[in-house]
Amino acid sequence: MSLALDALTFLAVAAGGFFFLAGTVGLLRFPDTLSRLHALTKADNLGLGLIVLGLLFQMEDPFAALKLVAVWLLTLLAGGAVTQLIAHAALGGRSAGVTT
Amino acid sequence: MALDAVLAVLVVGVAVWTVAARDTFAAVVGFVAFGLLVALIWVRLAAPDVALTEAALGSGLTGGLLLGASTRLGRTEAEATGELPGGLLQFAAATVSVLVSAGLIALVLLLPEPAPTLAPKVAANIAATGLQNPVTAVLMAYRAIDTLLEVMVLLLALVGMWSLAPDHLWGGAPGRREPADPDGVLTFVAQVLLPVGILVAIHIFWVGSVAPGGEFQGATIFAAMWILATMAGLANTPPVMRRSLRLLLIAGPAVFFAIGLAGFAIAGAFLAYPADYAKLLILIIEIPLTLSIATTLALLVAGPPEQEPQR
Amino acid sequence: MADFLLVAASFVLATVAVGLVRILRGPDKADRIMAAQLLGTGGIATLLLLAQATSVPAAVDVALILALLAVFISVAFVKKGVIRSQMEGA
Amino acid sequence: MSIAILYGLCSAVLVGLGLFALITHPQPLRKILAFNLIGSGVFLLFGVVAHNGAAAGFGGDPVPQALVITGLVVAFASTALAVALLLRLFQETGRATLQSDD
Amino acid sequence: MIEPLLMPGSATAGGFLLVLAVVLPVLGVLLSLALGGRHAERIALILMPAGLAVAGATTAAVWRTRAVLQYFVGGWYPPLGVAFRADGLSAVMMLVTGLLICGIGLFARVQFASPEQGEGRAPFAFWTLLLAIWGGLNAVFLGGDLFNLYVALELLTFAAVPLVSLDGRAETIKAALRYLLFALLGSILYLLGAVLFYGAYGALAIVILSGRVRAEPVAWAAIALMTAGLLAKAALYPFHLWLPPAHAGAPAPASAILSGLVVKAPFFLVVRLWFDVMPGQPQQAAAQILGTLGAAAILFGSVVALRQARLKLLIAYSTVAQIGYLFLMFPLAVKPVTGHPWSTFAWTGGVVQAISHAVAKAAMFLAAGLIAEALGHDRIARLAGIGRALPVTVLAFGLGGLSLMGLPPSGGFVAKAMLLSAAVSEGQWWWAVVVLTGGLLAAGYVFLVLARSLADPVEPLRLSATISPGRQAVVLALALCAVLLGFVPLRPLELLQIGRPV
Repeated sequence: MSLALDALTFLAVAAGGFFFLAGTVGLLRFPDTLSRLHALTKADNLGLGLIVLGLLFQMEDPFAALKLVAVWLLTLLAGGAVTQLIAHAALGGRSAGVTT
Repeated sequence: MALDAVLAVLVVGVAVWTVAARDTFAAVVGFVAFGLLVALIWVRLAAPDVALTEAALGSGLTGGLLLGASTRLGRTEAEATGELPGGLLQFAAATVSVLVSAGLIALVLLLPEPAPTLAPKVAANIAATGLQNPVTAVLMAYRAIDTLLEVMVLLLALVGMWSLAPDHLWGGAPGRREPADPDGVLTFVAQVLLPVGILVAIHIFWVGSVAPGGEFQGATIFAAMWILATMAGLANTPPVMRRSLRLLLIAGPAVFFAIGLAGFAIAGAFLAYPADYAKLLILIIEIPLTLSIATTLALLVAGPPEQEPQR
Repeated sequence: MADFLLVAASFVLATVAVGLVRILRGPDKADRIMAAQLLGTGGIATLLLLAQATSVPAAVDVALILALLAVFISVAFVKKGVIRSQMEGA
Repeated sequence: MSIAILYGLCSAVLVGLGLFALITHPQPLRKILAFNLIGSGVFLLFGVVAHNGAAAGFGGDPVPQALVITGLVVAFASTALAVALLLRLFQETGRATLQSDD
Repeated sequence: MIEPLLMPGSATAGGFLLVLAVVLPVLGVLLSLALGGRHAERIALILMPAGLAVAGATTAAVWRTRAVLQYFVGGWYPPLGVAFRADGLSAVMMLVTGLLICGIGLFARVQFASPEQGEGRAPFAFWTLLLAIWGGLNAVFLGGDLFNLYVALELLTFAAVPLVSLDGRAETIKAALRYLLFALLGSILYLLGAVLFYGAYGALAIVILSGRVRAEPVAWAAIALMTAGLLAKAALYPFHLWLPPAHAGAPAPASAILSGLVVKAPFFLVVRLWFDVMPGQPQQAAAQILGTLGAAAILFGSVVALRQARLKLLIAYSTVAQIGYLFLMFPLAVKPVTGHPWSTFAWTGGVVQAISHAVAKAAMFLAAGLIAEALGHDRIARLAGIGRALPVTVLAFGLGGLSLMGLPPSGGFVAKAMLLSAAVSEGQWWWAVVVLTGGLLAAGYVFLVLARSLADPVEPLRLSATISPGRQAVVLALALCAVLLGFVPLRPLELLQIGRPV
């Protein structure tokens, strides 16, 4: 049983790591702010989610598991809302000509 | 160990970037990243209490404060770059810094093995404090006087900051009144985050007696949530002359002093707790102390009064 | 398992380190904040992995605080930035 | 190399870097940043000392760890006061520099 | 085997006085903050006699028992707990501080009178910060733990810096910021030294360290870093850059506190470090460096003071010079082989210089404040006639100047005579030359001011404000104290020796 759980953890965490890598590559390669923003938030939130999922298989205490999920949800919420805010600021700032 | 090597290189790299960046804003962003990495180091050094403080205060609140300052200073920062010191001074500064670093490296390698430690003494006496978290025991019992004076330092910084207000603004509210966000995104973020943040703050504060956490970490999160509310335009900072604000500021240290002085009578020394009631008394101190520290920290970020007082 | 999680933590951190080059390149303030955010998410992932790998449950609390304050920082950036552009536009 | 020594080296480098920045940067805000870097270096040294002193079932000596928490709070207060002074100076003069005008 | 650490009532008789000395002013700060308005001033005025009484009682207790008063806060013994200790030196410094705070407080009542209604910014800040400075100074004088002393130093910094910019002019804000940056660098270097001590010897308590510290690189580095940090805070040449604008820009009562008392706290800690933490170590070479910096401060500060156009800047540069004298005690008092350094003339001379300069400089800054208030400016070139308008104030300035010059009878004379004879008898005659030259230069700038003040004005002097006799009396009383220190017989100087490590 625990071997199966370990295998699941292994898979999920490895996949999470891959998405982090993808996010970084996107950040470096994409040409403009908005598409970088897109790549970044999608990829690293997914990466973190997979890592959290992987770790959930190892949790014994339900409260600790809840906390892990909370961390992920918080990051998700923050990422989503902040992306919108930054996009807003990036566009608004550019039209006012102060961002660069 | 591979992790530590990456972490060490990263921390030094980000620090170099913070020093070398031409743009002040970029340097501040670098500093926020730096704080985050330092929090990781504290976890590696088996100091989770410090990691919590660094994440909340050293990186978070300080970062927010510096970001605000750098945007307000704006272009004047670039202007001051014209005043770069001469090559001779740069060379002298570099020499001094390298010497200090080299000296410290030598001293780190010279530190005695096995290291002297007070850990056994802390462990042997912790029962008398009723606490299980040794760091909290040091802060609230063995070295309570440091903590008490430190809270006074925070309050004094606030008095000093307020004293910078122009006379006609004295009594007004600190900082600028932020308008509500027209698009509602910010309002939404703040409204969702506030209850979560307060819950986390209470959790971090509450576990402090048995696990890493405590009043400073909890208070910092409270303060951050307060500032978030003001930034989103959900609330204004209270005017500095408001009596309830003043009472909130002094409540923590006042209770601390009261119980400390009562220690003369009930436990034979200033800031001593009778063994049976130690845990309860410390809790009675910590609750108002957390609120006072949170208020002080939030107001320290808000700055001196900048709004016209209402007469 | 602990060893694997530790390796994963190192990998995520190293990946994020490469992303930090973004801060160095700029040129936009938003880019810099994004890089800091990437570091934030990566740091949180590293902390969660560490918490399990080295049995330091408090590291999860550190991650929780980082997640909270990352939003705080970003809002500070956006808010101050917006206010400023509005003022200069006016 | 133990992790204590590794981070000890880090701390030494941070102090030196911060010192250099504090002396050479003309902008006060950069000096305030530099002060925070030095502070981090010094606190890290406390952490190294604490880590070396692990005993009695604790992962580190709790006394220096507690001192760092106090130090972090004081450093924050210092930063806040310095920033407030700087912003006031900027409001009054429109410039943010420590150079004397005369 | 672990020795018991929790011992209720673990203090020498009268130890609670030490707690009161720190707690009373700090409680006053809390009350002022809570009540605000006129109450800040009232609380300060009520606490002044109380605090002075505590300082007096502490001094009496030390003198009576001929022993160090101790208090273990919370009943926890060092190294785990924090101890307050009062030896003769602490007691004397506390007493002088109490007297000066009372004098300056009485003087400041007019300048920082609270408004009838509501709360005035400057009065509220001044009275609150005054109490905070008092608490911070007492905590520095009584601290027996290096980290607790760090917190005390920060308390002092945060109370002192805002005093500089109390009038809100841009140049004083700039001076305050520069002061803060120097002070912060100083604190962080001090802290770096403290952690090295802890890392090497596992304790922060001075009593324990003095038994464990050995002559080895880590101890030297720690003490060098801490000393460097404290020098930045004490404004010893070449770290003096922040001092003149800060001390000259502050309102007169604040200048008096800053110049008279606040810069003495870091000096006091250097003395603690060198003579209590590391007694009997061969530090002659390092001591010579401190002495050289002191000598440079004396010559540089005095010469620059001579060339100042404004009275308050002149006095501030004179502080730079007088701080130099304090550090002449190190090459003379630190002796590796013969005798106990603490028993030498030089050590006592240095301490007496700290005390007499505190009193004299406070009187001079307050006098300068009155002159500036009466004239509406403090240009030395336009002082003519002020001697006739404010004779008592100018007399007070002159009496304070007497002490700076080191002329008999004055506290400054006693101090400089002790340093002089120590220099001569130890064969380090060059310090004697510096002491004498500094005295001559001081005479130069004091007489410059006096001559201008006593000259006949070209046109009749028009005062922009009238000065009450009461305030002039306070200034004169302080100046007389500075002179009277010269009449103190040698016996009370024994008080200073109580509790020195043997």
